Amino acid sequence: MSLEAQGLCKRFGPLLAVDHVSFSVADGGSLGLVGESGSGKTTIARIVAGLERADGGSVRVDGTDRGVHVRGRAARLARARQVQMVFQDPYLSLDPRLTTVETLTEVIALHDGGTRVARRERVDELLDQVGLGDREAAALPRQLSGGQRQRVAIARALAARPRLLILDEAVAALDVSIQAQILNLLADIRTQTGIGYLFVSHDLAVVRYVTDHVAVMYRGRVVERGQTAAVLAAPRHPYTQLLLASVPRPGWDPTAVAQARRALQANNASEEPS
Amino acid sequence: MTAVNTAAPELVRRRLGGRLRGAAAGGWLYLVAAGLLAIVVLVAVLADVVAPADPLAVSLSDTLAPAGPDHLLGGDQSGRDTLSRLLHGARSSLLGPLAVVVASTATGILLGVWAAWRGGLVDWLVSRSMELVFAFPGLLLAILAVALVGPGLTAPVIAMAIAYTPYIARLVRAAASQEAAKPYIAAYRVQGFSGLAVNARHLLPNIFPVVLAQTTLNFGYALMDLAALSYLGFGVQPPSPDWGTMIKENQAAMLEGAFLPSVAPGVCIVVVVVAFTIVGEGIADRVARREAA
Amino acid sequence: MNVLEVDGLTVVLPGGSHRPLVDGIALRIGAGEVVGLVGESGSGKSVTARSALGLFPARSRVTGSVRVAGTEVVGLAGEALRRLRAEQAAMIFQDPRASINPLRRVGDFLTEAVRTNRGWARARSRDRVVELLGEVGIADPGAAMRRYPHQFSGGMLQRVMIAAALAVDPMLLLADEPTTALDVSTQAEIVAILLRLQAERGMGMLFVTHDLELAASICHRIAVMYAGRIVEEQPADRLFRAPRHPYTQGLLAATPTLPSATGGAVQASGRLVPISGRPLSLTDTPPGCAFAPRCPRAIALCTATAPDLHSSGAERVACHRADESVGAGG
Amino acid sequence: MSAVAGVSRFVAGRLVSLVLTLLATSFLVFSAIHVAPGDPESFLLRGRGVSPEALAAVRTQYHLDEPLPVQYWRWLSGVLTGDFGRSLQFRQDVGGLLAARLPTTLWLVGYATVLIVVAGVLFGALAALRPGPVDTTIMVGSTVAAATPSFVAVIGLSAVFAVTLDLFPTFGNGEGFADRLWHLTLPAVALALSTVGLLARVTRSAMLAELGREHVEVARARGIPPGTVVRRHVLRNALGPITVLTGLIVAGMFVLTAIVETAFGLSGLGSLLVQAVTAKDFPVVQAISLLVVVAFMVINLLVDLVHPLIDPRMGRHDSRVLP
Repeated sequence: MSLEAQGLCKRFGPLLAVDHVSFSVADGGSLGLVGESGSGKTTIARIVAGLERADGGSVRVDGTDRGVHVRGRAARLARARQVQMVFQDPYLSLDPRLTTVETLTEVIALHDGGTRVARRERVDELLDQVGLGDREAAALPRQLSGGQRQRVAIARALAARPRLLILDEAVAALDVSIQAQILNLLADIRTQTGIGYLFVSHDLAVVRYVTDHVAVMYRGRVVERGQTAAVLAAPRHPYTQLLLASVPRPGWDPTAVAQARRALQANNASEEPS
Repeated sequence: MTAVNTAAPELVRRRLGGRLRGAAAGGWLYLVAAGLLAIVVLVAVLADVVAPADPLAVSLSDTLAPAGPDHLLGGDQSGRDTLSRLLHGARSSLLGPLAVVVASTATGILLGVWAAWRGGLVDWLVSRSMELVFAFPGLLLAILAVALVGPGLTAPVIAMAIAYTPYIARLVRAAASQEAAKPYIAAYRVQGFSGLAVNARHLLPNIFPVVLAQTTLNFGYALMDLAALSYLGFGVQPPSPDWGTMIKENQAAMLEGAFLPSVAPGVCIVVVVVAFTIVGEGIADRVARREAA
Repeated sequence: MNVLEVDGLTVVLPGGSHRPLVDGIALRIGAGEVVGLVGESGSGKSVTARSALGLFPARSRVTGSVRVAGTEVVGLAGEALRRLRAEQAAMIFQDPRASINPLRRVGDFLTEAVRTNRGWARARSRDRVVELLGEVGIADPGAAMRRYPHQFSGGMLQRVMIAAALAVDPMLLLADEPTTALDVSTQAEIVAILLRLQAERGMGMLFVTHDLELAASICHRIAVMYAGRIVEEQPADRLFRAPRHPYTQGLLAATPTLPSATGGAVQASGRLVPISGRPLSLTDTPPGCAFAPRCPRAIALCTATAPDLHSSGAERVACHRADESVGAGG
Repeated sequence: MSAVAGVSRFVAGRLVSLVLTLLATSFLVFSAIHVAPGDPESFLLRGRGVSPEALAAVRTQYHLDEPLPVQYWRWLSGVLTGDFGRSLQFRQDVGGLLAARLPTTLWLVGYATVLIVVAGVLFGALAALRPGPVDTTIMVGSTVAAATPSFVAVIGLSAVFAVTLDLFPTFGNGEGFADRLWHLTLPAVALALSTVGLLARVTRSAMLAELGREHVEVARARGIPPGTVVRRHVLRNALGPITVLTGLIVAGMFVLTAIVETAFGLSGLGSLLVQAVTAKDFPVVQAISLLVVVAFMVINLLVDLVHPLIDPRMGRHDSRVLP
């Protein structure tokens, strides 16, 4: 299966947050959607997930339009099995009253039904897949660390057996040592299950480790796209170049970056006086 | 918006310190208040058994009798036993507010969640009608009801249930919108759960403690308002015992130096309302602590 | 002369069941020097930075010594502490939006310190602040001063914070994750401004961050913290090239990098090397090295006794096995 | 500038919604007679001789022969010109009755408001700034005060200050400024007591919330003197919730005067309302209800208009939370 987004538009008041954005994710592929705050990347993620309605354009999964309003349980579940989502903040993305097992069981009961034993087996399978043990299985979210919560959130998303997983800044709130664990986990899951990723991030270095293709967003538009390695090695659009130059490293010259940013902004301001 | 990783440590510390103090001080106070309320409820239920005398038995020889072995809290204007009247009076004094908070909380939750979840026109309609009701203070609406229907508890209770609804509905709407914006609710929607299921199983249980805290506080307010109505002669009608009515009946006796018949029901009202305040704030504190954790 | 000298700083919370927030910190910053303090959340880096202003957690027990330009901060209170904060050291915080009173004009915030602490007249403090706003790159400072914080972007507010910090001509500037809440290209601008002003004024700067690469690219020296202790300190380029402590090595290997970077932390498969396990919580109090449970090179000694911070030349390392192999671990 | 446009749009919006709410509430108050059991005429004339003249008078006063919207419109235009109809009990103009009673009630509410704001904010601020015994004492006191309804306060206050100590009168309005003040002191305290407690608690928690904010810590870190921090950042920022609550309290007090005025034998609007309800004098009940609702809405409008002066981020949130 594949995801096709065509000419997506979304306006919030006077702000055109998403401006004719198109992209596709191949079956089992992984697309990085990169940009800074306000670039429209999270809005796109929410549109694809069905949490937000686009003002224009379409999102198709294997040819079926996700923009159509669905009624009824079967249609809802079918949509849920197309796309699932993992959110940025591990502290707010789990119901605080439910243990890990309860959280997962509820989703499995909805999608698989099955006997208690079968559900429990599936829970164990998922816990195993994301690397959580018995202690974490019985714990409430507040008893878990940020990294563990994010593993629970990933397991919950996988419970519906989706074909595509949207990861919205899914590692941004984690400490570096934990972030690496989750990034590796995500790579493993993709290898094992053949699931596709739409990986939304502000961090080019992180995107490099989980995506094959990347689309760079700036002010609601995609300004550059291509294979991740190629874009990172030889960025063509000045904004992509700025983004890459902004990442600190030894020998880094913040003054030059600041100048480049001002130049880009001045350039943009002269193009569209708003 | 959440800060990326480090909260200011001094702030964390203050919260932690507050929690420890809260557990020590709020803990036992909360238990005492809850215990007291349980006793009051028990007394109200068992008033026939525990009351030493008939609350309606008039005895002119005991008029304004001082406290003593015959009448532990003395006699009132008509020589009725003050203690027995207090114990029986707990019934109407608690039942009225109970009806008010149950009805207003149920309606408020329904309207608030509905407005927050649906947004748009529904939200606008609910918010505007709540604003309309909000302009009528509870006591005024109750007095209006009495003016239309005549004295008694029923009309004021209905009127006050209506008047209290906006407070709950606003609170629920705000809490539910805030909760609905959290990613875990979005996650359940993406999972394919119906709106009803998400609300009933996840959103409501998570905001319920906040509502419960407000409801408990409202019980105290409703008790004061209904007692005030009885005091004005619009609520519970004499000779039925009620704390508000008792104060009205025996106010004149104060000028003769007989404080007990009117002061005792006053003390009962204050103590019960204080207990409701402590329990309500105890619940609110627990919520705050859970959020901070 | 050192603008900051920290020795044996230990901060313990009341209650007793916790390990110290920071434990035996020693740190020096000379005039004109930029020192990085790197660590993950809960490592104690913010507590250390705040100690220079006497901002200790309420009711905590503080031992050791913190001297700012020769003035001892531990035990300092009242007017003397206020003067130190008003004249010697200034701080920039992570979230500028939370740091500025949202109900008052930006101009009030900027001039408040010089007006209340130095008794400057309105016109004089205004002139000073206008000049500073120009230095941090805010166009039309006069108009900016009349606006409210919510009318600025995060990057602009952080510039306002910097201008406010510099208004009192501090000798020591404490920057606590000043760019964490900002976009990456904005981060470059803020860092550029900070470094330029720091160099022009010869201030000492403590730069607190969780980003080792950022610290490595702008600091002279870096101290790495883990679970309330400094585990390693080296000149920035050396730390980046030849980390001595397994935690620093692990941190570098776990950090995603761009292809142009020469870090060499990426293996052929394009995978990161994470540090296993998770950071200590405040209630964990292991007897030995705090990093031992996650350390690939831990031996029995590591879980039994905590290593001291040994210095040799410009570097300091707290690891029992630091001398056995230099460079990449394992 | 857009800020000015924003403010005027905000004010205009508030005014429009005030007018709409006024229309709706006055309609509710007017049409109440149709909700009451029985037909409006007999409801209005309960317990009085149903002479043809009385019946006719009531029908004219309420325009009962016409369709409801027209009835309402005629009644409303009367009210707008000060014609509230005739009292069935006193057989005189309701407008005149109200005018005679209004000063006492305004005095009482004004007096109590001063007490509430001064004592409530003072105690609340003290509790927030002095943790320990001071805080605990004030918290206990304000909890008990907040739980004391005005009629219970009347009992307590009369017992102590009037009967036992004989310091204050328990009856009458008083003549002239000083005498009035003296006569109204106990009623005003009784009216204020419970809300002083409430305001003290809200002031305390609003200030504690501000004390915990990062910008307050930053101000301290910049060496700003403690007194200045409290004044400019803590108290200043806590004013929002304090103002909102004060508005609600003052607006709600007009009904509470019914209790206090009755208890102390003051002839104000509140005691008139009680008399009118008892005497089934509905035109008076209607007029006073309308006045109370209007007072409530006007005071809340004032608070809404003042709020942007306190918080420049106005319109971003509506922070009325307390009953």
